[in-house]
Amino acid sequence: MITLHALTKIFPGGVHALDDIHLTIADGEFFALLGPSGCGKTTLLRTIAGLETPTRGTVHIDDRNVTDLPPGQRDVAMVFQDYAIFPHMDVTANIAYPLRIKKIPRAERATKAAGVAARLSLTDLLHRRPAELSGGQQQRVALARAIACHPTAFLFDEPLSNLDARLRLEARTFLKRLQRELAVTTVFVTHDQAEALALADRIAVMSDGRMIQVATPAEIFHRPATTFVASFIGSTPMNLLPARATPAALHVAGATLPLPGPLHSGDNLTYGVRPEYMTLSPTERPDAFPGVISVLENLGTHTLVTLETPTGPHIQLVVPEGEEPPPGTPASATPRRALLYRDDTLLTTL
Amino acid sequence: MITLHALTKIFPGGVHALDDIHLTIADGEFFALLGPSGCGKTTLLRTIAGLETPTRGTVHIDDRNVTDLPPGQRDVAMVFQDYAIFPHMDVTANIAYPLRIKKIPRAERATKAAGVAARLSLTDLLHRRPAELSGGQQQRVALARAIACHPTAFLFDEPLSNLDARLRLEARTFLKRLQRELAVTTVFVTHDQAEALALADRIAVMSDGRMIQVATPAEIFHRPATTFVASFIGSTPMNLLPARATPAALHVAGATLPLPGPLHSGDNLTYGVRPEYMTLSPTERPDAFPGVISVLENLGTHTLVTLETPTGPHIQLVVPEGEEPPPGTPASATPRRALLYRDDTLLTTL
Amino acid sequence: MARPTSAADAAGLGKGRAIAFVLPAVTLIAVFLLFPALWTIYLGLTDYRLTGLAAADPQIVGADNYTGALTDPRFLSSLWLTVLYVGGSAVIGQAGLGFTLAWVLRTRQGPLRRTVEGVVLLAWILPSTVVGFLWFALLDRDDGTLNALLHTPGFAWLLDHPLLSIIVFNVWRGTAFSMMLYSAALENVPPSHLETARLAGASVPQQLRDVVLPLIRRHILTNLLLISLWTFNDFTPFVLTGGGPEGRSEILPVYVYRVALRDGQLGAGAAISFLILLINLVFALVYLRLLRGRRRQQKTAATATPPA
Amino acid sequence: MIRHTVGRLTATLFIAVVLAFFTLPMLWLASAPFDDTPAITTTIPEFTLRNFAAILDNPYALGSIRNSLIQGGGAAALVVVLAALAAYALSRVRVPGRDALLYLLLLLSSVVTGTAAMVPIFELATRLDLIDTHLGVVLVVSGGLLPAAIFILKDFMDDTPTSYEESARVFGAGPLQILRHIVVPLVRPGLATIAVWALASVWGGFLFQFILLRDPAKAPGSVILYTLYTEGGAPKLDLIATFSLLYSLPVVAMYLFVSQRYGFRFHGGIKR
Amino acid sequence: GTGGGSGESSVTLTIAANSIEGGKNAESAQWIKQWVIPEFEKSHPNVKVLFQGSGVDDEQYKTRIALDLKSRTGADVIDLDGIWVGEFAQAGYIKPLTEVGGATVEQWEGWAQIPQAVQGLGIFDGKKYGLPQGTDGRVLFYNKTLFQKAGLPATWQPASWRDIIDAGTRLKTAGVPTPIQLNAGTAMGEATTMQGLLPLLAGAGAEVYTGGKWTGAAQPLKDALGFYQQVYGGSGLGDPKLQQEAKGRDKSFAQFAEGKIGILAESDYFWRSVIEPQAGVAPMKNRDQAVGYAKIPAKEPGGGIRGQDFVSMSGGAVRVLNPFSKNPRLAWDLLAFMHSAAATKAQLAGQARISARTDVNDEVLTADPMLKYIADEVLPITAYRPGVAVYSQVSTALQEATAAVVAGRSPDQAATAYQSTLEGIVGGAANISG
Ligand SMILES: Nc1ncnc2c1ncn2[C@@H]1O[C@H](COP(=O)(O)OP(=O)(O)OP(=O)(O)O)[C@@H](O)[C@H]1O
Ligand SMILES: Nc1ncnc2c1ncn2[C@@H]1O[C@H](COP(=O)(O)OP(=O)(O)OP(=O)(O)O)[C@@H](O)[C@H]1O
Ligand SMILES: [Mg+2]
Ligand SMILES: [Mg+2]
Repeated sequence: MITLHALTKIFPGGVHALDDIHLTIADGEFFALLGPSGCGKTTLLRTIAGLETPTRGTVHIDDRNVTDLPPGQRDVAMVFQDYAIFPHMDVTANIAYPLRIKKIPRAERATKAAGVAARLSLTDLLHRRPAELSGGQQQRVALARAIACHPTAFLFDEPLSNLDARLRLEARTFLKRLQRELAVTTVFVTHDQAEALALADRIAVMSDGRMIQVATPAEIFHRPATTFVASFIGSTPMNLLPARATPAALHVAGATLPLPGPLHSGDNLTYGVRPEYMTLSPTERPDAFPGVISVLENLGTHTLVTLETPTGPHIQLVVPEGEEPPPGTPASATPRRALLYRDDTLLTTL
Repeated sequence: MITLHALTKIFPGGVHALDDIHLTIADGEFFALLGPSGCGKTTLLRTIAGLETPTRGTVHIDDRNVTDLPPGQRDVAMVFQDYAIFPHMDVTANIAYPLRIKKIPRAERATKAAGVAARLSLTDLLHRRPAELSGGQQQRVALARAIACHPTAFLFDEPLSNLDARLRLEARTFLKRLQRELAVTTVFVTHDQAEALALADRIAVMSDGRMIQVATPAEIFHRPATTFVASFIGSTPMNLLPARATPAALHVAGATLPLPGPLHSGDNLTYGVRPEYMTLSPTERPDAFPGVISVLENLGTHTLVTLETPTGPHIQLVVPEGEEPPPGTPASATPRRALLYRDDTLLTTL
Repeated sequence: MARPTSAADAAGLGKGRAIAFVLPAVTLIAVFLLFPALWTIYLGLTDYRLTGLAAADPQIVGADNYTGALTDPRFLSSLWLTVLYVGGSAVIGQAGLGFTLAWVLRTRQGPLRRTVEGVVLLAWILPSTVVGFLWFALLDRDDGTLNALLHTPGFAWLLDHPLLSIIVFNVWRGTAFSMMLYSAALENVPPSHLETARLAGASVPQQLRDVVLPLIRRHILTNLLLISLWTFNDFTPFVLTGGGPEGRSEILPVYVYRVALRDGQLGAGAAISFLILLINLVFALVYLRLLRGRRRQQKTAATATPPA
Repeated sequence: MIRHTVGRLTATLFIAVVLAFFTLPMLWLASAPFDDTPAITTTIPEFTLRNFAAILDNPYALGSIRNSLIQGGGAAALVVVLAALAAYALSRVRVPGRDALLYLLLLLSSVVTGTAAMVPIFELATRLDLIDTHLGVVLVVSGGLLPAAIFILKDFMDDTPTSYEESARVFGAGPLQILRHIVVPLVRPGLATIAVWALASVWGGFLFQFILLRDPAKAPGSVILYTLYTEGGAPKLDLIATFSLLYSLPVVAMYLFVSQRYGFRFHGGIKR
Repeated sequence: GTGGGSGESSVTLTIAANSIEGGKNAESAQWIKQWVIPEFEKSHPNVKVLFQGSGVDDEQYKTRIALDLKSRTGADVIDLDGIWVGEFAQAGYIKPLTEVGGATVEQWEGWAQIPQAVQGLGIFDGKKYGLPQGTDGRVLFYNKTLFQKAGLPATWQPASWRDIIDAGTRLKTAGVPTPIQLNAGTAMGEATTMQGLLPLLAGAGAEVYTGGKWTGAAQPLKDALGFYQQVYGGSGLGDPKLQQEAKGRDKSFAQFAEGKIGILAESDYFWRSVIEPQAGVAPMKNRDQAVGYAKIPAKEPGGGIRGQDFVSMSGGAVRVLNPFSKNPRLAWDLLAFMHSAAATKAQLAGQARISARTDVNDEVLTADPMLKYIADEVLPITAYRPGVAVYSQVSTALQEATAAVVAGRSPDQAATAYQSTLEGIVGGAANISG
């Protein structure tokens, strides 16, 4: 269990990298930190690891206040974005490195390293140098090294971001299975929302050093608390359209939609709809967004269609393969599920 | 138009990076080179650009044999994977660099650079240095520089791979629109199949210096010519299961499926089915793969379910959100569309 | 990722233009370095003097100058002093202090770092004649700043510890180069590697041993080669001690100076210069051996970054 | 935390000691020139500017600093340009035995900078009619500095990513353009280091400057500094102290300028 | 160097000297530029005279001149230390004056004015190579104030080495920090040989080089080293550390001026340039009252060379002609002009200094009793060093011998070590006497 209390980190330049963070991560939980570049994810992870000293606040690991302990005594293992495998040591030596520092006898180290390596299918590679390994293999070595020292928590900083698209998917599944088996509390940093959704038990979406929303993947996906979260989640970006309320209806990008409840006409409203939750039809309808097809992107089983609306905004929607009209065709998109934001904060689902 | 004839590149160490490549890329075509790391994509691109000299074969650009011309005289523009924006020049100087080489007067250079920059929404950044730009902005500068010299062809080497997941999607759409507008022949290297599918008019899938399949995205997606292509295409990896033919039926991972035609029992058969083209049901059926749910990965609107079959292979399938059973539940998966390979080559679709 | 650097002829130079690029430097080196150097080596085989009968009619004496030097107890003691001097001031002093400074300043920014770097560099670039005066003022027996600070009036640093004095002096003089080189090298050590070691609980010496030194081997080698060579030929300590007292700080460059300029035996001086060259070669081979395998490890380090 | 604090404290203490160690000897340069009766030791000066007036009276003092600038600047420029060209070519094109050859030249340079090479160098300069010219000094010292400069610069060039050059090449830039537009700006800190190093080496050098030059009006500061003694060899400290200060200032100014402008650090400023 | 001249009828002559305006020997440089050149050009309208100043260490100046002459270039009239004449002649760098300057050389009026001993400075192998510019002599300087404190006479003239030691002991007792400063060791360089060992050796009855043989570890050398031992070997009469310091000689000057040294052996240079009340490097405002001088005694009366009671050593510079000069006759004219009585007087510019010319000395030295004393009392008993190439190495070996004694070795040991070094330098025991 990791508990963060009022954690704040202000860098010398005055950057508030972490701003009063309160968080409890349960034992064995797979917890993802998601957010755009520079929002403080790495800083948070490094503060937990003890690589940064917090300006204020405390870090507890398993009820032990570790705020002032050096990293080596916190009993956590970290996997860095670039893996940080020592290039001058072979795979065995890399995996056994934490054990070597703990002064475990050489023979025992080798046995333990071999055991962990076997678990990660690295047995054939034990005597290779990192330069002779593929990216995926290197990643597994980094994991093995983290596992070898039996920590109370894993801290992963974007461990998959350097892998190619194919390998990434495989590694994702693998990681998930591994964490299930070891049941070690895991904090996982990513800026890829798909990775967070696929892997995590809970996700914290961060922005500018603050936690905007902490929730399960499904909750985050279906009820993003702010437009920021909404824009960040989903394999295709959510359409966020300025909306105008009249007493009778909601006006969004040329469509007239029913009102979800009483709204003030002066409210700053945003209408959010995911590309997956829209239906394309060749005919115009009042409750649909009218426009002209401009770009088609093949997503395999589906196609991502960009619709240019006469009022300005581009709207993207996903249609099953084979159903996409050619670019230049006029068409309209009907939303099936949507979200309504007032002042960028979730008001209601539609 | 770019025509490659019998192009072969053998590196000093004996690596056949390109192996007898024949290819014609039409005027204005958006052509993607897709393949795993080390398959020769960059080498091909660099050979077209003139940065590598082919061991054998010729390169024609617009019916001009350029095989022996230095890169500067081929009238192509290349965007490197790391952008290669000159760190010591500001954005204007970077964009204007090709014009400077062409000895265009300083004032005219600035005007032209500003024009291209405006088109790519870089106007506010004209006086920044690369170090002060985000990854996405840097990529646009690299593009602007390529556009500024009005080449006959664009060569893009994984221009999006350094961007974060969110930015990548935006950049993808942007690139596609830009190429449409300029209508310049474009060769685009990637190892991300989703990118290739989304962007390209045609895709070449490469492996070990050879072209395995050259076709439209839809063709590649639906009728991958070999199991290699099949495994490489699709946002979730295709399930490739060993199959056994009896005179009566096809036996795959515990399921008994109808025979598509006469098959020899000794044939080396592989049954391929995409996770998207399977239906999950709680009950067992003879034409479905039986198993136990082991891992769930949230894909947003869908969930990727991994099924462990009693015969060994893991099968992955995509189910709509909310319909996934908890891990540990027994279930079975019925294929809707599938492919059958003999000796790793496409035999028929099912 | 970035292609292998240096191997590739990225600019399309080609052999012809490469030769044209190298040619001016090679010409200058051939005329003003190679030619005089070979001539000097030839002089080493004669009894040539600047004045006197031997100037009018120098004789080839074969290896006499070499055997003469190698049997001269002063040369041998001078050689030993030089080895101590190079070992103490360059290898341990400059490289050690330079590395420590680079290491300590690595995590610091701002005026403190700039001040320290500036002062260290100043010691490097001040003209050597001026530097001699500075150190006199510091080490003087009667009114030296050091004696005043330490309350040890009359302590003759330069006479009682001449070798130590010039070693400390040379550390002061030359640390800047090592500091700069190691600062650059340390910038190439990925912080994540160090942090991995820290997370595993490694102490600073362990971090250095396991992470830093293996990664900057090549820079260590370059640095040691250059500073040893320079220190071996550094004449500046002469202005401090004049080689004395009783030759106790007569390092080889001073010895050569005495033989070649004061005694006018240019032939013998040339022979000793060539001996110094050979000794340097030995040093270089020793370094190479100590840092053996750097090539392989360098290659490993260069390609270790995972594919993007 | 304790360990951390102790570590930090040790580091700070270390820095303080280093600062003291490096500044202490320089005190003389700050006090003696302003002292009415300068001694060879550091004292609180009886403040005066008389020494400066005295040194300005010396007919060669100021001119010698200009000569030093000509010779040092000339050598620095020559070394930087030639070493950059050579290092670039050597870094980019494979030559068998290149490293060994470079090291051999480096070793030979130590022979030539020594006292014993005086006669060959003088004879050479006489034959080439370079005696009593700034050019002669520049060429001779450059020959000795070049191998080390190439050695160091090649390391820099090896480390610059080649994709910048390839990119420029695709746009049609020729090798010299690439060197000028791309490589030189990228390794600028290295070039600056070499320039300052070369300048400082020439600045303090005495023997070659002395034997190659005849007219005292062409002599650099290092030679003029040696003339500020009496016939019996005793230093005229008022002049020497003041001249030392004046003579050090240009190097310091150059260092400050270069460090302000280019960072003056190995690899500094290259963002990759 | 020897320019061919810029016009058809004009020729250029160059003078090289180890002096420079604003620096070392500035007066000499000034004299050449402001008197010699204008005056000579006045009488030789088609001749342009240039001055090539140096003003550095003698060794470096020598190197430069040797290199110039070796490559057959260089100035037409060149300053050399008298001690270098032999080695330059041996190397073929210089030729006898008559060979270069022609027959007129012998007819020069100046020869008659230069004492034979002083002419010796420019003579090698019996041939005249250069014109001497002047000379000096070594004496013992002493501080009368300190002497008074120690109860020693204000006018002091020791008759033997014993007297010096006794005076030193008295001074020591009176609390003088360093009673005797006798240059020793290698850090002092040639000063050790000239001010220390050679006068002592002469006082013990030997010259370092006579009749083609070098003096080895004979009794006179052991005696001289023995005197060093008396001063530095624990008696506290001298300061051994000072002898080892690189700037020891400068410090000894300063200490004498500050009244910390009782007796100091030096040349008249010390009087003229060091403790000179106005412009000296260690000025003594009351020099004329506070500083006395005495001849250096032989070990015992009559024990010196040539049976003398007192001894001294002298040196001095000469001017030579460049044998490769394009206008040798004209160069001789210039050289002779520079050594004319008028020129010599102009050079002294009112300052007292011992020139080579008796006529000038007679006129000038009356102004300074000290220099007159040197000219009258010391020069007749003085001796010169041998002008051969290996002398500099022998000198170093002698310095090392004194250093060994100062460091505590016995005179016998030091002498033996010297003997073996000497054998290496001069090519075997056959060239060594004693
Ligand atoms: N050592 C530092 N000194 C000053 N500012 C820093 C430092 N490290 C990080 N920052 C700043 O703190 C903020 C948070 O940085 P952090 O590295 O935690 O971001 P991140 O979320 O991990 O971003 P990314 O996805 O790009 O890795 C950024 O604005 C960054 O510029
Ligand atoms: N200069 C070279 N010398 C020797 N072999 C090379 C060289 N450049 C590339 N190769 C080899 O050629 C093959 C193809 O390399 P290439 O860079 O074209 O692959 P790629 O498809 O671009 O891979 P990636 O996706 O990793 O960029 C690889 O096996 C590589 O090791
Ligand atoms: Mg981060
Ligand atoms: Mg590639």
